[in-house]
Amino acid sequence: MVKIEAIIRPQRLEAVQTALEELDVHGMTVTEVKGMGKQRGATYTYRGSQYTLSLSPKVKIEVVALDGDEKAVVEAIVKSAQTGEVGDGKIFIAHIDDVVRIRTGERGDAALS
Amino acid sequence: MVKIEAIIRPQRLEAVQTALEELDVHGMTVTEVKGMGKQRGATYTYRGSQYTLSLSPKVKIEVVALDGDEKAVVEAIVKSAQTGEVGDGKIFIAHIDDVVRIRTGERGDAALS
Amino acid sequence: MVKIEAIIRPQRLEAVQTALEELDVHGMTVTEVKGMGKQRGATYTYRGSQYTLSLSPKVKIEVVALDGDEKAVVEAIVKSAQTGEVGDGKIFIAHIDDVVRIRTGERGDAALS
Amino acid sequence: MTPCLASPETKIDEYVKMSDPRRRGNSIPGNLMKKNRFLAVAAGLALSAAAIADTPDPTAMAKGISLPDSVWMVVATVLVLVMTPALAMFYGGMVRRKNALSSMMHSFIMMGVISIVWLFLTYSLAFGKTSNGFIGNLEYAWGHIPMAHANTDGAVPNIPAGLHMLYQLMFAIITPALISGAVAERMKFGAYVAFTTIWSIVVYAPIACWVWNDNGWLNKLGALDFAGGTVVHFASGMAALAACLMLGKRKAVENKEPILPNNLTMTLVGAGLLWFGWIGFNAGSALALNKLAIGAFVATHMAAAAGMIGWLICEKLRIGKATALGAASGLVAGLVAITPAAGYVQPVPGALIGFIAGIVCCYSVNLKYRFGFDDSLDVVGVHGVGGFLGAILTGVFASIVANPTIADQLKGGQLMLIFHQFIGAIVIGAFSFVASLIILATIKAFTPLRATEEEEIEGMDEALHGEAAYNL
Amino acid sequence: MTPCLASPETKIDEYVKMSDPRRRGNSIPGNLMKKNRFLAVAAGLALSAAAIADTPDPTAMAKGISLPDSVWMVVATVLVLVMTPALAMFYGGMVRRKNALSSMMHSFIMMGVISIVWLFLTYSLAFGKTSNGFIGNLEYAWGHIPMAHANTDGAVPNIPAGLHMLYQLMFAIITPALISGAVAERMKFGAYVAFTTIWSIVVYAPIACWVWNDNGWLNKLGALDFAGGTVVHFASGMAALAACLMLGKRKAVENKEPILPNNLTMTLVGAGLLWFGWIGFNAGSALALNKLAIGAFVATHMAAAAGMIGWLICEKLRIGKATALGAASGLVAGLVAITPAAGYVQPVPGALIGFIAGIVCCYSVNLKYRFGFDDSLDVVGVHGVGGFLGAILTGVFASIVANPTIADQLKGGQLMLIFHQFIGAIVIGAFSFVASLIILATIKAFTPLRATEEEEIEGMDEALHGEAAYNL
Amino acid sequence: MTPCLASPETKIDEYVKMSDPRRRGNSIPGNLMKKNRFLAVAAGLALSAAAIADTPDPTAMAKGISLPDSVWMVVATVLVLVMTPALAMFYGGMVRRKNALSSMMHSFIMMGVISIVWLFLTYSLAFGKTSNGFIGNLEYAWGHIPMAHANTDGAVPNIPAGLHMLYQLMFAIITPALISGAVAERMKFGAYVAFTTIWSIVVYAPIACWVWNDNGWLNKLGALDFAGGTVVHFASGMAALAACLMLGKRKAVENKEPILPNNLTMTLVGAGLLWFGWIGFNAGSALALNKLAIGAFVATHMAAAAGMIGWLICEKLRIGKATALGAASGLVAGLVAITPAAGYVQPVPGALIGFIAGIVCCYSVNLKYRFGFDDSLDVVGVHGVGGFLGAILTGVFASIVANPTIADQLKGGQLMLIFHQFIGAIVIGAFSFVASLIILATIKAFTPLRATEEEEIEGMDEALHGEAAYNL
Ligand SMILES: Nc1ncnc2c1ncn2[C@@H]1O[C@H](COP(=O)(O)OP(=O)(O)O)[C@@H](O)[C@H]1O
Ligand SMILES: Nc1ncnc2c1ncn2[C@@H]1O[C@H](COP(=O)(O)OP(=O)(O)O)[C@@H](O)[C@H]1O
Ligand SMILES: Nc1ncnc2c1ncn2[C@@H]1O[C@H](COP(=O)(O)OP(=O)(O)O)[C@@H](O)[C@H]1O
Repeated sequence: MVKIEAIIRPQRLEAVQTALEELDVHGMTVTEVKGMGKQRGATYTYRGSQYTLSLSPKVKIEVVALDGDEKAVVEAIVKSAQTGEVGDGKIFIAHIDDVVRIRTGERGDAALS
Repeated sequence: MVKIEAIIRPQRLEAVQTALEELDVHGMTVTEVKGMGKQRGATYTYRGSQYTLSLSPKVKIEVVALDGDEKAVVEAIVKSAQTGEVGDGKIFIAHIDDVVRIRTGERGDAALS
Repeated sequence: MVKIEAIIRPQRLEAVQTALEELDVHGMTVTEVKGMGKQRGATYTYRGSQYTLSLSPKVKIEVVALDGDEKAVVEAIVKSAQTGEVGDGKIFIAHIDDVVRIRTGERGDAALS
Repeated sequence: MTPCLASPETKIDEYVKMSDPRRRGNSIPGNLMKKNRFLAVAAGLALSAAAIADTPDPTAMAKGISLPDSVWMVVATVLVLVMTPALAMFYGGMVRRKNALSSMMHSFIMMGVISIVWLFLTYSLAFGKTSNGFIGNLEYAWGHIPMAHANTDGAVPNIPAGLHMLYQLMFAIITPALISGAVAERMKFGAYVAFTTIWSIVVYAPIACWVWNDNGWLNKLGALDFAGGTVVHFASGMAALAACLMLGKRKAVENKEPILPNNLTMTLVGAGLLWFGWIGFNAGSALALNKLAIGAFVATHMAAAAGMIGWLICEKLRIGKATALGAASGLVAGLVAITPAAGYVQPVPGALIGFIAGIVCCYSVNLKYRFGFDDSLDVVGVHGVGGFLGAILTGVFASIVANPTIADQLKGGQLMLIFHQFIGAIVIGAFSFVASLIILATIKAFTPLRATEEEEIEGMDEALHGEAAYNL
Repeated sequence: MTPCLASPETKIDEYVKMSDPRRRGNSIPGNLMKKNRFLAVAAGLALSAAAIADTPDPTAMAKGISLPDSVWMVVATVLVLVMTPALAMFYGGMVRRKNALSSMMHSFIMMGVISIVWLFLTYSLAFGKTSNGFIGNLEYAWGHIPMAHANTDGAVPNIPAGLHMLYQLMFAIITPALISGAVAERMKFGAYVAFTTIWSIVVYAPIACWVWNDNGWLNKLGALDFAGGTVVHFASGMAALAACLMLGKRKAVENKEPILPNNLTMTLVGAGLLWFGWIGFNAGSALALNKLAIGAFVATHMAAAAGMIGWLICEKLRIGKATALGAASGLVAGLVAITPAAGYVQPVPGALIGFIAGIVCCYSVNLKYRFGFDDSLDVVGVHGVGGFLGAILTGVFASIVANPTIADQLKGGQLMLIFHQFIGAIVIGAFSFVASLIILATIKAFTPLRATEEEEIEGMDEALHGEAAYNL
Repeated sequence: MTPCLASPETKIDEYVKMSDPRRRGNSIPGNLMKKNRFLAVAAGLALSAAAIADTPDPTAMAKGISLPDSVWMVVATVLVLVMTPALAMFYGGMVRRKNALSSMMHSFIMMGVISIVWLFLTYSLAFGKTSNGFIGNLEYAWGHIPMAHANTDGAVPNIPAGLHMLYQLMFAIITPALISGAVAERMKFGAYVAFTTIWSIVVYAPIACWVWNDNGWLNKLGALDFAGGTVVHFASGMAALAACLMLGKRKAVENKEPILPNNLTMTLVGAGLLWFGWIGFNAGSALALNKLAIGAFVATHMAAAAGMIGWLICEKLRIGKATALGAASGLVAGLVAITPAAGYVQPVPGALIGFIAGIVCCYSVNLKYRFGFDDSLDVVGVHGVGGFLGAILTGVFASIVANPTIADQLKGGQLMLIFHQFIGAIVIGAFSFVASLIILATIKAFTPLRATEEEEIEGMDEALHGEAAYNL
């Protein structure tokens, strides 16, 4: 199993969710994060002074999937999250040793189904 | 070392904390996340219209433990987080290469003790 | 590639950011988390009763870097995040299989540059 | 008519012509309006009667209504009106995030339900003529309330009955809303509305009659309650205690989980607006702009200030820190305790009452731990204890210098008055407590009082109202 | 002079000496001030004229100004003043987090821009003398407004013109601010300011003139609008509809994304403060402290209460839950519908109007889904529908018992009045709708009305104002 | 007695019987009360004296007290009362999340401490009789203040002394609270309370005496300050500057970390409520409901509106965006600058003063960067600069048409008045600045003024008060 961790723009979350559901991937975990990268952060005004933040709001999506689904999931995310502008984000893929479903105690691939 | 990452219901956090403390596991990191899965999200009412959210609030617990502790930790979490209803969450287990304690610069198993 | 995940004190975030920028590491993802460990949580007063929280606010920094950069990044974080007091946090290092840049679809080391 | 009156009459006619009072949107003959009012002001003149007979202004206040008093009471009424939203803020900020809206709804729904019940029934029960001293008749029921004349019984002759009804309504609204702090985070919304509505009819209307109706039996006994220390605060505090006992503890309290207030900035602002509104509550209870109103304003303000200081000192000594919630709680404690006393005490005793209440209530909010009931937002500790304390301290500090009309009540000396205050408070507190238990038990026979454990964990906002306070 | 008047004169002199009215910071001769005012009160006396001639107080109100009425109207004015920040809270809590400030700015900027336009121009257009019944002259333009005298046309003789100008200003401010709810989360700030400013001059000032100016043509027709049900609510509701159509739907609505209110606690508090301020809005519209003011206060309060109950019952029946936003919306719906009726109806009909409005508006907020326009915060559903409903129900329930001055309007019977109400509302609604379309189209020719898609996604706060509401 | 008076007397008796004024809860003989008040109104009548002698109402206002003025001043007092919670919101929203409560506490604690000090001491120091023009005597100290009579010195004869004390108290509360914006996010709570309390006694009471006491030396000089532009705003601005210098910069400022306001919606609402309250502040400073009150109301409202516009235009030109914080800041700047001028200028100049202040303050908030002090919430830039500017512009625009009582002050021409304004402001500002430095240095000798670096990083709320504003 792999964990596919995507950092995306908050406004693409809905689109990514839809794309994943079309793939029949129904499980995922979403976290609000802030990202630093090539993209400039927002510029805030405070009584005439301006601050440019180094961090931009992002959303992290974690999908743990069977090894065989990796490619399709990554593709679906890239497609639905892409705007073409700097700041679209990254996907990190890492190996997961085991999964447990808390409700049933199931382990391994069964826990994901 | 392994990282044990559990997605649980927010209301089970206290119970899991207690269970882990009983195991003498005192280190963990907690993140508020939102999860999509089999569970239906909350239904919100807004001036008579109703929205069903696709995401439910969850809590992510990360415990980095010695390989030998993995089994006990997972069991403790399953036991304390289980309600038996859909939405209890998942545990993901992955290998960690190294740990550093920032305060002392210690590395490896020593950094966890 | 490795993922360097550091749990640090919120107030050291700026310093760590600066230290990483000096290393020419410009990408990172930041999450607000809460940590349990040796450190005591804050004590809150509520109409004369006092609660000591078990969790303290922390910030999680994730930097995915080339294997060769690992040492420098870890050192920079330790140096800039250290106060010497209990609660400075931990760094977890784990292997990452692949990286994708959503904007371009690039993969591997190229996606990080 | 003597000749000397002819000339003024002419003047008046001229004046009235000049001040043609057609209001925007109405085209009624210019010289018909406002004359009556105007003449009422100059009512010492023999010629008034004639002039009135000639050209009555049909929208003017009746003879005997004081315009300055009426303006003041309109102001006092809106000030008390704003106290209920302020209470919603005060309470709503103190509960956990997941219960913020449900807690605020407890206050807001009272503005809806109690208003209608008051209009149709309870105003008359409380302030209608009473022969027995226990309950008023139905003369003002079903909305039969004059808007330009005083009440027929003459008890409050200087302001129109409609205004008196509204002013008293605001008290009737906030009293059951106060109780809600005790049942926050666990009571079912429907059961709450049923309980407070019945309580308002069965408990509030009678005790308001006993204490404030001209013929109320406690009124005749000689107990003093200027603005509702017992009727409002002690009664709601005792009802709160009954409700705590009937409902049991929140799960989180049983499990010793931390219960953290979601937004103390809102609680502070609510406390500030309560202070603002309380001026109308206490100074308005003079029902006129007179020495008592000003004296009550001064005493009320000083008690709030001293209550804040008292609580903060107590906190500083006990735990080493003065908290923002302590400041908010202390000022409310001061205001609660000065409520029965406001129009009877001088400024420095007023401040003293507040100061004592600040310290006492800072300790009494811990009674719930000692006695093991779960009073979510300390209604018993603040309104119950503070209300009782205020009733007694009214007996201690009431002074004929501050209020020359209480000579009778002070005839027996300060100790006798304290005794009467004690009796008055005990009777009302006991009645409210017992009646509340009975009402709650009755409702429980039909429908559960309390949300289920799952609902409690999920939070009242989502479970009962289908909403979340914040999406930040 | 007859001898019997000599002695009062002496008394007055004594009195005036005693009440030496030097205000702090000014050292003007003590016996020069306040005499005039004082004497105005005692104006029935023949001797007044002489006394005034002797020692006029240059800061006193002119003869004919009623001091109690003026105090009341100052109070009413500040109450209506606070409604615009309250509206900012009500709306600001309902939008998504990223648009909270921009939505509040829509209300606040009206307090800036409309005030200045009103002082220089629009007060005079609305309330200056009009011969044609369509638009006032420029007598009060450029800030030429007396502070101690009534308006020269005598329409409102009992309060100073400066105060009347301010009171009416508060209505002029909140009316365009109401529209902003419809365009929230997508309109450009500059375009919004341009639209509302032009609308205020081209639409609001004329219709205020038609309905409220003594010679306004709708006023003469016999349509009743006590406090602005058509001028304020129906007009803004129709302008809101025009704006929705011109602007199109928000992206999130098109994409069926959930749109969650950022802070309903703020919305609730805003609704509470609107209730508070609305007392000044409706009861103040009597422009005097008389029977009508008290009657309007009662009707207004009861309508708000019943509106809340109506909406909650409707929600409970339809979806099984009574919501906090429903309580807030229902009380506002009740207040909207009672606005034209407040001074014309008795208490129980007042409550009934609110109750009906609560139920009707609970349904009508869904019209936008049926007809496919995007009215962000339901201005059409609440102010449009509620305003129209109120106008009609005013015809149904207006009663000569509640308000003896409307005998003329009721001469033709209730049905005829309903017909007039209908005509009045339709004319104003249609004018506002069409004029709004034209104004918006004109502005669009110069500058885009709507933020870009990226700005909409980013949120108005950051994109247009460079700010974030919260950094929590 | 001439026969023509016999009949009125009978009328009065009848009237008084009808208006039997027993207040609820008190059973005093019906015909004893309210008569006095009533007769005071009709005081021109010879027969009054006799009637009063017969049946005095012991709770009525003393002869000479104006009831309409008193109602108005009660209203003005509660309006100013609400300004301090409003300031808490305004400031509390601007600081970082971790300091929200501590910043609000800075305002709230003033409502506690200053009230008590005022009652016992400082009201008398400021408004007691003064022979030297520098400080009042102790006649009103220890709470010895009449509730139904005016002050004995006759300076404010138309309202009771107790009310005057309260009204002035509200100014005394908010003035030191204003300073707190400069020390936010770093000053120790105890040191803050010590500093403001001493400042209130040593700085505020004297300068209030100099400017507002009938015999105050600056008052006699001829400088104009209608509602406290120098006493309140410039004085607090200069104290704020002193405090900034004594405290040094926040760590985050030194490290150039971004400092983001936690909740600008709260700041906006606070600004809205400040506007609301400021009507009481400025129009109430007429201390009567007269031409000056109405004029001040108009000028104040227009200045706030124009101040908002001025600041937003300035922002738009400088940085391309009009911000919500700019709107809030601009309206406050307008209100600050109009404060000394409110009762002396006509509407259009009033708006102009606000507009100029909006622009000037939009620039002056950057002075702190230029000169390197850390004024957390721009008290120097807004209240210091705005207060000084207002004092000068009062000299420029004061007009005898707006206020006929300032003929004396304008005798030397506008330039001479400007010079007096300049002197008055400089004296007060310099005194406040130097005295503040000395007070702070003295406190520093005993206890640190500033929180430790760790406390600053942790946030004042948790470190000093053991609380968190939000648990969301
Ligand atoms: N090396 C990295 N490690 C962790 N997160 C990263 C890294 N580089 C980028 N990110 C995340 O991806 C987001 C987008 O990166 P950015 O460089 O701005 O744009 P792009 O990926 O389009 O080149 C960042 O805001 C950050 O959250
Ligand atoms: N494939 C997955 N990848 C990441 N997180 C998942 C995945 N599946 C489930 N989760 C997380 O676990 C939570 C519970 O899953 P759900 O399917 O609702 O219930 P259950 O685990 O009891 O079958 C989800 O809300 C989500 O946060
Ligand atoms: N075993 C662990 N697994 C995950 N996170 C941990 C673990 N131990 C510590 N942490 C994180 O590191 C933070 C600091 O740990 P703590 O023991 O308090 O101090 P120190 O690292 O200085 O000894 C904790 O708050 C927690 O977030």
